[in-house]
Amino acid sequence: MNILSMVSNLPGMKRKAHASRQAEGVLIALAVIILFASLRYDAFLSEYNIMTFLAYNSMFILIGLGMCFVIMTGGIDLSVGSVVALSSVVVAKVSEYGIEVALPVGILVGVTTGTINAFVITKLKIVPFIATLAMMLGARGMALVISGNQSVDVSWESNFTQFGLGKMFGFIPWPVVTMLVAFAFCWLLLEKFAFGRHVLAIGGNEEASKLMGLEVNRTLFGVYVLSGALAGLSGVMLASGFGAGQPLEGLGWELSAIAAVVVGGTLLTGGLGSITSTLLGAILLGLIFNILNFENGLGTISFSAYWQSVIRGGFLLVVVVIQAKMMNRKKANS
Amino acid sequence: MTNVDSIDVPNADHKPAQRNEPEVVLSMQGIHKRFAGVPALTNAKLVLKAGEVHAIIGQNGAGKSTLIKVLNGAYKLDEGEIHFMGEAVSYASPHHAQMAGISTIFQEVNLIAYRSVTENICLGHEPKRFGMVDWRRAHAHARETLARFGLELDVGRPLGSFNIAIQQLVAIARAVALDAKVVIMDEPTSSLDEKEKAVLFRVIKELKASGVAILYVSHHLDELFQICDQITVMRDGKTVEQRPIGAMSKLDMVAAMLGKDPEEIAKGGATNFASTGQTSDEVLFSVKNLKGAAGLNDVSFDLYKSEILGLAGLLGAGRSEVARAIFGLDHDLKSGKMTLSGQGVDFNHPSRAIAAGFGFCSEDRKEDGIIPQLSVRENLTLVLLPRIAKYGLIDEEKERQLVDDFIRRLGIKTASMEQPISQLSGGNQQKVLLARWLVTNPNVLILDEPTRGIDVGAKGEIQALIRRLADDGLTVLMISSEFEELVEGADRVIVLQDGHSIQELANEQLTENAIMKAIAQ
Amino acid sequence: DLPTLEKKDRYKVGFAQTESNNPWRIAETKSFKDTAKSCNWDLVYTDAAGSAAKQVSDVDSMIAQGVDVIFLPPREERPLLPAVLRAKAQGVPVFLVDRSVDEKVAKAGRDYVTFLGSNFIEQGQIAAQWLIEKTGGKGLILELEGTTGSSPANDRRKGFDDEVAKHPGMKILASQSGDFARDKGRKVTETLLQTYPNANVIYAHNDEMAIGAIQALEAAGKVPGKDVLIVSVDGTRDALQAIIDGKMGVTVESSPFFGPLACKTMKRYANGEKIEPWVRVKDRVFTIDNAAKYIDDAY
Amino acid sequence: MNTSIFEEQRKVPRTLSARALSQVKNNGALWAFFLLLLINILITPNFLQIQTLYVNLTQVATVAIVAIGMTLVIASGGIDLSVGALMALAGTIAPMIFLSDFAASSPALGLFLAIVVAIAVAGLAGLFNGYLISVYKIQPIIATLILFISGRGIAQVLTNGELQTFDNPSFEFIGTGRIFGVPVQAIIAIVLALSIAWVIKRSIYGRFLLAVGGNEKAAELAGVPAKKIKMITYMVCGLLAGIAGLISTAINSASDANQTGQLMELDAISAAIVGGVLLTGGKAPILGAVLGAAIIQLVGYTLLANGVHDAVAMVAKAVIIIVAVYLQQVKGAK
Ligand SMILES: Nc1ncnc2c1ncn2[C@@H]1O[C@H](COP(=O)(O)OP(=O)(O)OP(=O)(O)O)[C@@H](O)[C@H]1O
Ligand SMILES: Nc1ncnc2c1ncn2[C@@H]1O[C@H](COP(=O)(O)OP(=O)(O)OP(=O)(O)O)[C@@H](O)[C@H]1O
Ligand SMILES: [Mg+2]
Ligand SMILES: [Mg+2]
Repeated sequence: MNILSMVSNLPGMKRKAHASRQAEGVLIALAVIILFASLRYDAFLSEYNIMTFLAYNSMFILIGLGMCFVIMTGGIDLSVGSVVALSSVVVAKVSEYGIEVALPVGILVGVTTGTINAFVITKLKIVPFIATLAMMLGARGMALVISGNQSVDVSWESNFTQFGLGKMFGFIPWPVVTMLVAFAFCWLLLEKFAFGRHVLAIGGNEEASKLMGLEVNRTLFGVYVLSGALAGLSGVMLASGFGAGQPLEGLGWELSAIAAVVVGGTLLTGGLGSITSTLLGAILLGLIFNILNFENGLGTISFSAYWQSVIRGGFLLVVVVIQAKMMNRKKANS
Repeated sequence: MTNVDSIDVPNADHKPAQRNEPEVVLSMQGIHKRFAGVPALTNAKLVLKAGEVHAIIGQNGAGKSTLIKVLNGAYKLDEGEIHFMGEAVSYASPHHAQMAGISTIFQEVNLIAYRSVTENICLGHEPKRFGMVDWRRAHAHARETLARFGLELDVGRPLGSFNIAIQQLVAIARAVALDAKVVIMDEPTSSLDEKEKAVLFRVIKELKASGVAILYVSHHLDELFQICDQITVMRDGKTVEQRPIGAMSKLDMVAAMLGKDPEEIAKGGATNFASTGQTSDEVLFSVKNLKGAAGLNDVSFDLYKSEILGLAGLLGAGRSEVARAIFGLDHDLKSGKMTLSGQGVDFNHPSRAIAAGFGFCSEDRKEDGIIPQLSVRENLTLVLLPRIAKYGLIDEEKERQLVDDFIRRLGIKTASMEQPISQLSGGNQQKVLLARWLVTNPNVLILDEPTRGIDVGAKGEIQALIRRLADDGLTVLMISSEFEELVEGADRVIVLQDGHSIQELANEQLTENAIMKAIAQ
Repeated sequence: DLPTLEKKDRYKVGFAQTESNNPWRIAETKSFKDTAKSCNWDLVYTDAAGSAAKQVSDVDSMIAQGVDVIFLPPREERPLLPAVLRAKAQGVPVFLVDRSVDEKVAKAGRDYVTFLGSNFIEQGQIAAQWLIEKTGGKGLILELEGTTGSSPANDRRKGFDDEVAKHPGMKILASQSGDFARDKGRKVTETLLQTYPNANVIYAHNDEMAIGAIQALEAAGKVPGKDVLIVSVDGTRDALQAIIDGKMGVTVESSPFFGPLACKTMKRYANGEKIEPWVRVKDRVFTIDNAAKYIDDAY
Repeated sequence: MNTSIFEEQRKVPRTLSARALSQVKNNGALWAFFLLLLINILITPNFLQIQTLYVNLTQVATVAIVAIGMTLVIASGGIDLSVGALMALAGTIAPMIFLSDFAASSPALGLFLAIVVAIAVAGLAGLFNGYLISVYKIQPIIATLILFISGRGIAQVLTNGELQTFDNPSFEFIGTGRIFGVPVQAIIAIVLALSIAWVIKRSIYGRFLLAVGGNEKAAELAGVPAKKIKMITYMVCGLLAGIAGLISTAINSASDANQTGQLMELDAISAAIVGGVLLTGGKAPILGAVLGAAIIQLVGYTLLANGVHDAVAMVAKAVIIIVAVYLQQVKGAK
């Protein structure tokens, strides 16, 4: 029987090793950049900068986490940016009832759009790209209609804005706490629950998963609803942390989220992915903005907004090319 | 000869209870299924009893896979009734069928390569603790299941890192482990070699002994005699006959599949695949000490003009690797030399190899073969295109003519040449892919498992065609896991083991036994 | 209880621009950069690329960098409040530029020093008043709105519409968004002209859209300025040229040159002066009478 | 032995006209288009005027041209987010050349160079996309995201973000000229559509493109130079975006690096999708893309002309995308 047990290595098949290798890559890149920045800019590692940076980026990390699940199934969710805006508008309208009401309402908004996405994808059999592209337009339109084309007042009397602006133990901003909880939840979901396994199985081979008897549609439903819910939560943060429901906010956020997931080493083709590296990817991409701001503050060179976008694109280029090279070298080595 | 219409369709009420008659677990009757108006199944019937191994045979496109998919809910049936354990059933998906106790191993290996062996085995019914997956129990379960097949694997590794035979066995193990009443196997042996087949058959017998009914689809008629009890023959979407295996000879089976008289077939004789000894002694192509990154350690052989050279070996012996290396597919050759008509060559892209007169029909038709959205015509002429084009424009008239011609010559069963290839049955897809290369009229044709999944009739035709082409000057390098095919068809055989070419067999030495012996060394 | 500003030779000044995708914003940024030299500033410049949330984060990074004072053109009235409040809490005085924040929550003199800027509503009113005078209170109007939801679009619309509503002879036939952009302004005008061929006034929320409208009119074979009167806001060079060419009637200035005013106001504040809550910018009105005179200073 | 099946084959319409007819019958998009026309005739004032046609033609031309390129890219199994940025790039470069001192001395050559160089730069940028995608195997959505972010930035850096206005009647001709009363840009779009559709249908390139999009591994094994095909495809997409950028600049007598081609990627993708392209690759309905662009244009026109506000228009567009794609799938399945 030893022939049967003979194990052959298919090049390019050790995808799991890849994913962790890429996570290492992100971690190294992150370490290098943080080191560079902390040496170059005085206040970079100040508590103020770290906390405000994390609080602001929590919104992106949340939708990145949702996007990671969607992408692991081989899908995509282009609607998250608009859903954030829609949720923030709706939540602002109910903010006077306090965060106890607003929080579930915001999540519910996301769950609703996610359910519609999932319905269109699984029942009408329209591919995720198109289904969520339509939702991207639809949710944005709804946000504008509901808000009457204006940003919506929130109540400053209720405890609503505490959620976005307050701090736990007067130290960690609530958005950061929320983000960490969501991160832990997503991590558990992926690593410890059958749901996560099913997500990866579907992304690895949807047809096979179906034939193996997985309830593919139910899992897909879960994934799009989760992505929507996290976008909804992100919308609550937006409304409460910035004091307004903003129908025009969130433009292009879906692309940042996708980039974060990919930079974190998750394949857009699905089947593989890591929650931790998505978090790191989102932080890495967010840091670029922070560093550009600090660089401009040094006064030596002042980047115009245009140079900033050139640099951001260039940075993304460098990251993905290095990743591609690592992947190819790895392939050659095995 | 029993006509299918007279089969006693079980009906609990008026069926005389015979003592040693095993109970009927499953019956299908009056099954109709159409695809875009074209019938795939017409009034098909099937009766399956507990503890029996029931074979379904038929030509490519006869409707075997469709019947199975209708049964387990992968397709919705148009008309007909299915009774399982005496109850009328209709499953919405394979999942529901599986829950009810009907478990399926599909024709194409359909597992998830990126995920671990354990996940593949436990997917959908993971052992849980506090709602979370209990990995310890899951791994243990996976190991236990595989142990039945004599497999000891690192169950935490991605399934894709194991070869296709192991993947196939894992798929089977998964299906078997589900405590099913009925296990359906659609061509389970198509990527197994002799040893692994033996393991599978042992497991099938165990299952049978424990009262499980097995539905078994295969083109390897010889296998059936080893394990089957009942045979249902399908032709053009109909179940034309059902008989116990003892009441049928191989000839009867072929006759029933083709819808011809056995005597007529016996008279027509077998197809002519046998060597005519017409090979020249001119070395057309030679490979010396080929070494590559994966699975290729030291391979040398000469290929004479106009011969059929077989490559034998077990799964993972590196046969496909040789083919891929020659064709310029993996750019990881470490050392070695290839010469074509005395000149050194090293193709770095298939297009170079094609330009030099090579053709390569790969073993994995789903991954490397068909282009699912394109029509039969477009698939068939893909390689040929540059040659029927002027200034980059395709001569459509000529294209249609050629396609029409090849559809007839290979008997490809398709509604029209414009039908998407994905809608053809597995065997007919394979024929189109063969035609894709044959139409280019190559000097050297590398065939990796050319008759996998092809029915006996077509297999004979294809083998005869290969021989005819070889006689006309085509040089063929043929990889096959069927030693019989190699012994019958090849002029010489090179035996590979562990990426080394270990022996050459020709003439009298070339027997199935000799190949086995060489491999066993 | 506002943070105070000590007197120094050189200040580290933050300017958190909202976006840089139109001539107006570009001119405003340039004005601050020029002023940085003349007024002895180390300028920390950020660009929020049109996102209010990012603008807040930009302000945060300025606070972290320890700027002395922040000039903030808030992208929107409400979402920038937290930035203003945080700056105050961290002891950095904030001057709002060109747009304000919600009065109900943050107040000039308490949470931020002052607001330097024009009044968008007033700009709409002035445009309407000029039009009413010119036409004697009659006209069929097409309105090209700015980016849906942005405060200049909302205010310029409100100022104009309210004024016009007082005259029964005037009617707004259609009002659609042209996104403050020339191309979109042209497209929308083309379409609206087809449906409302009888329109004889176009009110655009900025000059870029007005120029687009002129192109659409010409393509449709109408004579801008004659068949259709064009009224707009901003005072760009192209618009002044169009006025000189007789294609456009009026453009109400909305000056982007805040730099010098910012320098002056900041010095006053450092000197301990009490600053009025709204440092108004006097907007001029450009018509055929004065366009030629000012065109060389226009951006 | 399969004679009955060969008879079936004859039922497939052989003549071109018969095939065209059956296509009309089965084309959901075409039905949608006619329905829209009907609605407009009924409710939109002055719809049945030649000027209405011209207005729509001028407005749809650029989207149609870009949608053709997008269709090719999608057929290859990819996507191109950078088209809008490339429009801006080309639109910025052309005036820089014909407004230069050199062009002042020889205007004809200057204009020629302006057009050729601008389009070539866009083509090169497309080639860059193709290179990242085929050689480094970077996922298209990420590879083109790089130029999506920085392509416009480069154009803005070149002009310092400022508008370049010009008065150059020969250049403006491609935007505002008429031939026999028909707007030039519409003629350009139609000529491009017909010739590219013909190339796709008749040429090896076309067949190879579909093969690569359908199953890249298989195509490669069949000797198809997949990398080259992809690079050509992205380059063509870039070239087409460049042409659209010039047209858009010419109409406005000004190049605006900030605004030209803004959100074009969404319009082009929507048009291609409504036109029937499959996101899984392997199908390239060029004329469908033009039809798709026409439908989206007509929807916009209808809503605008009838005073429906932007926000509602977004929701309407979302619904139309879903309905159009759904109808096509239903028709396709039968
Ligand atoms: N999804 C589909 N769409 C259209 N036609 C189909 C589809 N699946 C199968 N068919 C057609 O139904 C017929 C039966 O196919 P099926 O796969 O059941 O054959 P089979 O007996 O399993 O053949 P093989 O031995 O080659 O696997 C064939 O003519 C095939 O072309
Ligand atoms: N698709 C593939 N890509 C890369 N390497 C492969 C691939 N398939 C197999 N290999 C490697 O090549 C070696 C030879 O395995 P392979 O399965 O190709 O043998 P084979 O003799 O061709 O058997 P068969 O063709 O019957 O599957 C294996 O050890 C495996 O690691
Ligand atoms: Mg089959
Ligand atoms: Mg092989």
